[in-house]
Amino acid sequence: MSTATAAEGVTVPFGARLRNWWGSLDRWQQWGVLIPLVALIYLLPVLNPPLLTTEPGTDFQITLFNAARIALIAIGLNIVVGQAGLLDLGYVGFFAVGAYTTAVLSSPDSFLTTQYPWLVCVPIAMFVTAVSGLVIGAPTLRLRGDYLAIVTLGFGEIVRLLADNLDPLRGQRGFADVPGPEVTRADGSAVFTSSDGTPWYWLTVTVIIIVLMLVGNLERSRVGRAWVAIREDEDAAEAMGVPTFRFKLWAFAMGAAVGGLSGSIYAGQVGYINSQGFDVITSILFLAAVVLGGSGNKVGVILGAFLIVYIPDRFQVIAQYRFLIFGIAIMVLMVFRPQGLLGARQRLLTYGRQAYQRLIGKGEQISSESALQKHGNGVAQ
Amino acid sequence: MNPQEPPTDEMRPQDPVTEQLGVVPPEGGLVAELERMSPEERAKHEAQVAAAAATDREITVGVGDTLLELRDLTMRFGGLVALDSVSFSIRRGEILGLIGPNGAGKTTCFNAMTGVYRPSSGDVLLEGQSLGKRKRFDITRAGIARTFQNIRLFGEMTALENVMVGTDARHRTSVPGAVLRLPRHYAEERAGTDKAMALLEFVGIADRAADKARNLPYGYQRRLEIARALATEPKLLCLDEPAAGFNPAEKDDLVALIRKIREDGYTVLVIEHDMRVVMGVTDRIVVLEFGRKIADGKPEAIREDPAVVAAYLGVPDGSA
Amino acid sequence: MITHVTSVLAQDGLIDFNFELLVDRFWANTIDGLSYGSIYALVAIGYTLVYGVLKLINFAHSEIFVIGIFAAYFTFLGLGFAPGETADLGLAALIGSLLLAGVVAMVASGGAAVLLERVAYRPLRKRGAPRLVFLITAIGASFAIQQLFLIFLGGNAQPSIRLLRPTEAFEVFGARVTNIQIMTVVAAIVLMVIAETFVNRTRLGRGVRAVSQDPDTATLMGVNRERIFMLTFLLGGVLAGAAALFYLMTIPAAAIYNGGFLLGIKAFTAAVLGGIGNLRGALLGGLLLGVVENYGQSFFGGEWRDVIAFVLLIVVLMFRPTGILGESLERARA
Amino acid sequence: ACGGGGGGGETGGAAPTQQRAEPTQAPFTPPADAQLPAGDGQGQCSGNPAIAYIGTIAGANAGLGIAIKQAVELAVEEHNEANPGCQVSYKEFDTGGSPQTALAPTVAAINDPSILGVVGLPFSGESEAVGPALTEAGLVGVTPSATRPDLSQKGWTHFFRGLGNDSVQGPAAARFITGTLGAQTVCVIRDDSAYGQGLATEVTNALGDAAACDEEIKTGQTEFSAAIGTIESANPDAIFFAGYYAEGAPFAQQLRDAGVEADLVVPDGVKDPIFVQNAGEASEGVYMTCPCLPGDVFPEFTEAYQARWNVEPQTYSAEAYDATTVLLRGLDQGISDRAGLLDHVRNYQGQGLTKMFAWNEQGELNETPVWSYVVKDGQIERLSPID
Amino acid sequence: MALLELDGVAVHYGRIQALSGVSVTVEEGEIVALIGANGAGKTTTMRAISGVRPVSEGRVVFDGDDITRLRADLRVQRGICQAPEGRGVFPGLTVLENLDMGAYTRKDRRSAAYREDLDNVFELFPRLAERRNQPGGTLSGGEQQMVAIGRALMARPRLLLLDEPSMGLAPQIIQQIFRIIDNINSEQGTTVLLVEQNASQALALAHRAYVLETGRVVQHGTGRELLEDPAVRNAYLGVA
Ligand SMILES: Nc1ncnc2c1ncn2[C@@H]1O[C@H](COP(=O)(O)OP(=O)(O)OP(=O)(O)O)[C@@H](O)[C@H]1O
Ligand SMILES: Nc1ncnc2c1ncn2[C@@H]1O[C@H](COP(=O)(O)OP(=O)(O)OP(=O)(O)O)[C@@H](O)[C@H]1O
Ligand SMILES: CC(C)C[C@H](N)C(=O)O
Ligand SMILES: [Mg+2]
Ligand SMILES: [Mg+2]
Repeated sequence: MSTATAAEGVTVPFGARLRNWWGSLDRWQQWGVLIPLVALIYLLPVLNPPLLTTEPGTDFQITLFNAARIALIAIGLNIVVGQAGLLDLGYVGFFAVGAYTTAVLSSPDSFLTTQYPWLVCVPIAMFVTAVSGLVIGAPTLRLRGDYLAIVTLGFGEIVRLLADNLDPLRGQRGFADVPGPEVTRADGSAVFTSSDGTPWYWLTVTVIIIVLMLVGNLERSRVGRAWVAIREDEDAAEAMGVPTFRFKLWAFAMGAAVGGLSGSIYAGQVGYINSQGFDVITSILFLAAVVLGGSGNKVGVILGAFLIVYIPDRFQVIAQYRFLIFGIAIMVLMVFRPQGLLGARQRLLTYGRQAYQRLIGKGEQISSESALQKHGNGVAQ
Repeated sequence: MNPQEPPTDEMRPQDPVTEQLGVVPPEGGLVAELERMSPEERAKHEAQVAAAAATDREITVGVGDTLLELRDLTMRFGGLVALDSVSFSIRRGEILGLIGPNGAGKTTCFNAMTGVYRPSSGDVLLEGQSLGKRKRFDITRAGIARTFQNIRLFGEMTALENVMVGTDARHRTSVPGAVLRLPRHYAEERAGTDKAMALLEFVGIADRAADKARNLPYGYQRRLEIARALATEPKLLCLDEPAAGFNPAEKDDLVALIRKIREDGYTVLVIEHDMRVVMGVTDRIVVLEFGRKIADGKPEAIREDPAVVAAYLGVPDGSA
Repeated sequence: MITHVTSVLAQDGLIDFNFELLVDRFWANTIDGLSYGSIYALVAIGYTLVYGVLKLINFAHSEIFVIGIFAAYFTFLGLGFAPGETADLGLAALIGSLLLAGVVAMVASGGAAVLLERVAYRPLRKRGAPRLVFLITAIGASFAIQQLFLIFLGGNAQPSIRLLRPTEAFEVFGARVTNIQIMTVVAAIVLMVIAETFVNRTRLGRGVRAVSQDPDTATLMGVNRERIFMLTFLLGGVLAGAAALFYLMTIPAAAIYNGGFLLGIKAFTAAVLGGIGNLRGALLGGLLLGVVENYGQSFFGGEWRDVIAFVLLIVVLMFRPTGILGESLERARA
Repeated sequence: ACGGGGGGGETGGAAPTQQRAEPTQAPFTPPADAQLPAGDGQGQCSGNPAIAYIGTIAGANAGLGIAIKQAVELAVEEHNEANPGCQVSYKEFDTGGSPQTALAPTVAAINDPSILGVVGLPFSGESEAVGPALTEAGLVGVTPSATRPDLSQKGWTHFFRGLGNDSVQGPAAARFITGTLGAQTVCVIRDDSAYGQGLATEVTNALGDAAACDEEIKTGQTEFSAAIGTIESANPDAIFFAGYYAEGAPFAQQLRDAGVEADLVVPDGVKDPIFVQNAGEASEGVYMTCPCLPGDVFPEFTEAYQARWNVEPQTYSAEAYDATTVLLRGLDQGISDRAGLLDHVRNYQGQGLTKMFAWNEQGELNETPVWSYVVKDGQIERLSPID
Repeated sequence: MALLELDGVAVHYGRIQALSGVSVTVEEGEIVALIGANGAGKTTTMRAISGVRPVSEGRVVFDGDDITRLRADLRVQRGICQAPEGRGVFPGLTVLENLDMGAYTRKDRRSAAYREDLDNVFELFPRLAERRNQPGGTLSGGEQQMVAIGRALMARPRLLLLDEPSMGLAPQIIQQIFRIIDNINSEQGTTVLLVEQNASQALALAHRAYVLETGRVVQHGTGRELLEDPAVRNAYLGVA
């Protein structure tokens, strides 16, 4: 299905170029880039850069927070879709479970008589969501491809409809006054309020960094390999001794837990949730973040999430056209970058690099990738 | 290893994959690189490779006792009987050929053995244990590995990673271990990479270790499948037409490779239509026709067996 | 007087059963379900066709359907019928107007589908985009089309125009069957048969099937892949246009910018239920979904309608992982 | 056997209309002294104050939001034209209509110091989500439409409701149904919105024993055969539909098509010309309740709106127009900070087009009449206040 | 004039150059064989001819017309038909429907000639006749190969491209396949371009042959010449 490209005319994919460049840096150079970059990311809400800002239409800090929470979701969904290749159209269900668990545990509107602090709710919410991932996954994961997609879509809708229909979950009346972390400033005012996005953004970015590291560990392991194998050819994977069902369940549960975490953070930030806003469209937008950024590429999906939130918010000022712009932007982006903003191969190549290195008997080091990259570059020059 | 040099890197002036890797292969390819090494380096490297390729599993019993047994295996698809109570057994350390006309049921036999199909009746026993109820991945772990007639690689993964998936069958790190990077993860990861690389070298395609499997030529893909299957450390290696798509010279290499595999202590079951390969490599041959076993014996005997000649060989093989 | 009586989920009474109502309304529900399900089915065929050939869940198909609704609506308007009223027409005029509106809707939907294929999907194909990308592009297209309607025609449904009032044609076990319902069901079946005949009995149809299974090899057989894709979208669009007409007749206030969304999801569910890629499956899935939804609503209450639809889907797929009529083709041979 | 004929003979379900007098129109004169945005043309404001609409523009139920937004914009324009000495800017913020997305634009409005007052938010759910933020910022918000009762019970100091809430409308509707219409059995159909749910509960409670059956539908649903089936089986004298016109219109139409003749009573969310258009003949004779004085009898407003936007004013356009007027009056007096405008609204007293505006402690209007209406010859006609 | 002419053809996969400057001529009525090791570019050459893989340099001329940029399906209409590597059997179509797909571009699908061709295929492969209503996807590997060849024959092409037709077939059938190729060439006058690993047989059958190595033509000559060439024997015939 692909067309030929003459050798000379080939453009090196942007992602690959970026990667090459990154690979060509020394370890300390990499840190030298990474630290200011992370610092810049943290500083964004304070800098509120003139061209980038979404104001006056929308509060930039809150937009950033929303982008961050969607990024967290995209990272979770990327495990399921990008890594294991399980098309999940109902991922919003996990987000909802996380948010609702938090709300039920902490909101005064809840049928529970005790209200727990937010920090206690978060791990519980993650756990409950992971379990819900197992509950949904166990019966459905033997379905293949798009049958799984529509079933997950169905489950996502069922979660929303249960929230809508079941009395204790309060439908559109919702749960108000979901608290955030109880941190106060010197003057006694709360740090985490719903109208100030900055602390929430910082919190979420920190969570993202931690999750990225953990998920990255997974991807660079037997587990990640098994996921990709399942994505590529489930039967062959099974024949090679991969317990496909178990690993698919793990993918579902891990993905769900991350989604639940995001839901929990979200509930704390807005302080009010009801059964609206957990619909199919939202779910598909999550997926759009993943695909737009580059399914399978963690950094890519973060970028994708940012766009999904940012584009409509940026055009708040012409509200009537913003979703039109958004829709067209998606189409255009996909045509020009069909592999997503960043391609997906980054992780897998590290193995090749390591092994290749060792094979030709030079790099003895396996634990540190950057050492190998550095070395590899040495060969290239 | 090959009178004719395998395609070298010269034909691939720019390989995007290796380029993305940040590792442009040494000029002249791996082979040249090996040649450039000093004798000591070379010896060290080869020792590494050999150590890594050697199977960890000790062979407890000597050659000769039954490893796998098919008992009255029957497989029906609707009205079609693809296997009709087929029984035979494979002894440890032997290379058994499974031949027969197209559609005789050879691949079906593999599929029934490896759990792809549930046999309609009959049983498969590995070391006396029934495989009937076991899951497919479990059968692999129990010690049967296979290749596929229609190549089934993980196309987007590199050749090396494909093999590593095989080595993972013997690894036990699961999600918690991987998330927390426990020591076992490191140990397994390292051992797996080494072993996989060694296997690629063993089957002769190490120079394309970092290429996507999808982009490899057909013959390389076949070899990669063998390496991947070997990586699971099987007691029994099942090859479904491994020589398909090879030219005679390459087939000779394959024969040598299969022999080497056996020398390393594996038992091999091979489906093959090429009589030179079959006669050159097998210790014993089972012949199927219309789902029934029609002969079972030494290659020389099979070659002469009138039933086999009529059903399968036709005019004495003229290709050699 | 009937009230919800039994309660499940213990004392909470979270969900009420109403068995009496289920029995009472059995035939009426069946008939209403069949006719509404026929609309699901017609839309589902579009999903199934496109899916079968491109393995693409064409989320924008619901907008193609909406385009058909608006096309039919504006045809009515153009023919001089007044909003808010039921026209009083002779039989000939009635049939003529409906035919015209149907043709316009089918042309509009079919054309839009082909256009969509051209501008949104073909460039992706040319660039060898992965499957998921098509899905996301479909979403983008769906957003864009919806917003265009919203911007140009506003957020409210167009005033309803009726050419025909539903009147009882006959009775089945005490449940009435209306003229519109009969037309809808008959049309769905006829169109399904035509589509099925086309795909299974004609040369082009065989091309469609070949492309759906292996586009590259199909090309080697001399099949013009691009034309097949276009044809598939056209056919799906045309059927959506037909569905649009009957939908508009059933629900005269259906001409609204986001009016396709819910129906689209249901129709897609129906397609999967029946076995996606299978035309007869789409019809069966649509009808079944329509009917079961109705039974379920009587039994559990209206708010459970969508839950019932999805639970039905999940249950069916548990037992038949490729849908009711889905190819139970053994998985690709090892 | 369904519909008209069915049911048999207990409560005389066949002819409920005979048990009551046909509700009639009470005389009504539109308030002559209504405050209009233009005011007296003598407004003098200090600085460049702005009024914001915060609510849905492009999101779900955008239609409802736009009807409000357009009225606000119209009011500001009329005001600016008439008052050279006081030019007020209009700003808008799209919340997408859902509590999930409402916060960011609201905070953006809060962060814009020129904005002194807000008209919004239209929906109860989003109002709930942003209430604390607005109160914290001291930014006054007059909602022209959010009717969920407990919004005024949250201790928010910024919140003012420009119409009666559902705990007023609900019982009034029930009284209308059982009293004026004389119905003895009533089916209550609700949608799943916070509004529909709350209102239906109020109505059902007030109906007491008369509530014969209930059924829930979903926002966005268009086919109601099952709900109508429940009604047919219950064969009530009247039906109350708690929801919006988007579902109300097809519901009414399908109800009549199925041959159900019982009285249909609908609330403010349905009281809109669109309902009449979309339900067609089925809207004839439908009764409506609304916690608003008849807003559709102001030809000048209707004309101006039509001229400006090319559409008729819709559900809460007039309320939004009034709410904007309240804020504008404050600015005309030269108020230049949020605290001042908040104070102005709190102490405001004035006749609007739709009603008298004067708020109590909670931000509820003191005078919250609920009126009944009926659709007659394709027009929504006022009947009388429900007492 | 040659029926098919490749003139300095280069093909790339992304940035991997799989063919460079390949020139091959096939005269009307000839059988020409391509041989070479794995990865030499044989399949790629076939794809370039049938048009599923675009050519980045050079020309493909068929019957005097430059078809370098012609769409693949239009090439089929001109009479180029390929039995691809990996068989490409439509898994969900029955054997009969698969064969019928081969005749997709034929105008005479209701005619006696068509029926005759079908009967011919079934005669050649009685196995397929038995399985005519079995879905292609459930056939054995060899049966699929038969379908692929039979399907190509159904097209009655002017130029038949066969990519490793003997792959996966039992020895008996292989003999048959070579006979069939000979037959359709001599009786129907079909020109054949053949990729075969079974080099000795292919060379014995072919009028002329080309040897590909790493994307280049390194040798060509008549079948006999190559068969006797020591280097070729050494590299491809496995006669050490
Ligand atoms: N899933 C299935 N459904 C129906 N028939 C099947 C199925 N799988 C295999 N068969 C039939 O069973 C028979 C045996 O097939 P099998 O693949 O085992 O043959 P084989 O001996 O491997 O042949 P080959 O040498 O051609 O690969 C064939 O005739 C095939 O058509
Ligand atoms: N899809 C692809 N992407 C990238 N490279 C490819 C692709 N297909 C083939 N190649 C490369 O092109 C070269 C030629 O491959 P080709 O398949 O033409 O060889 P072949 O001669 O047919 O080999 P075999 O005998 O194994 O079939 C090989 O180096 C191969 O790796
Ligand atoms: C616009 C309105 C009809 C809103 C409704 N009254 C609510 O409270 O949400
Ligand atoms: Mg086989
Ligand atoms: Mg090849």
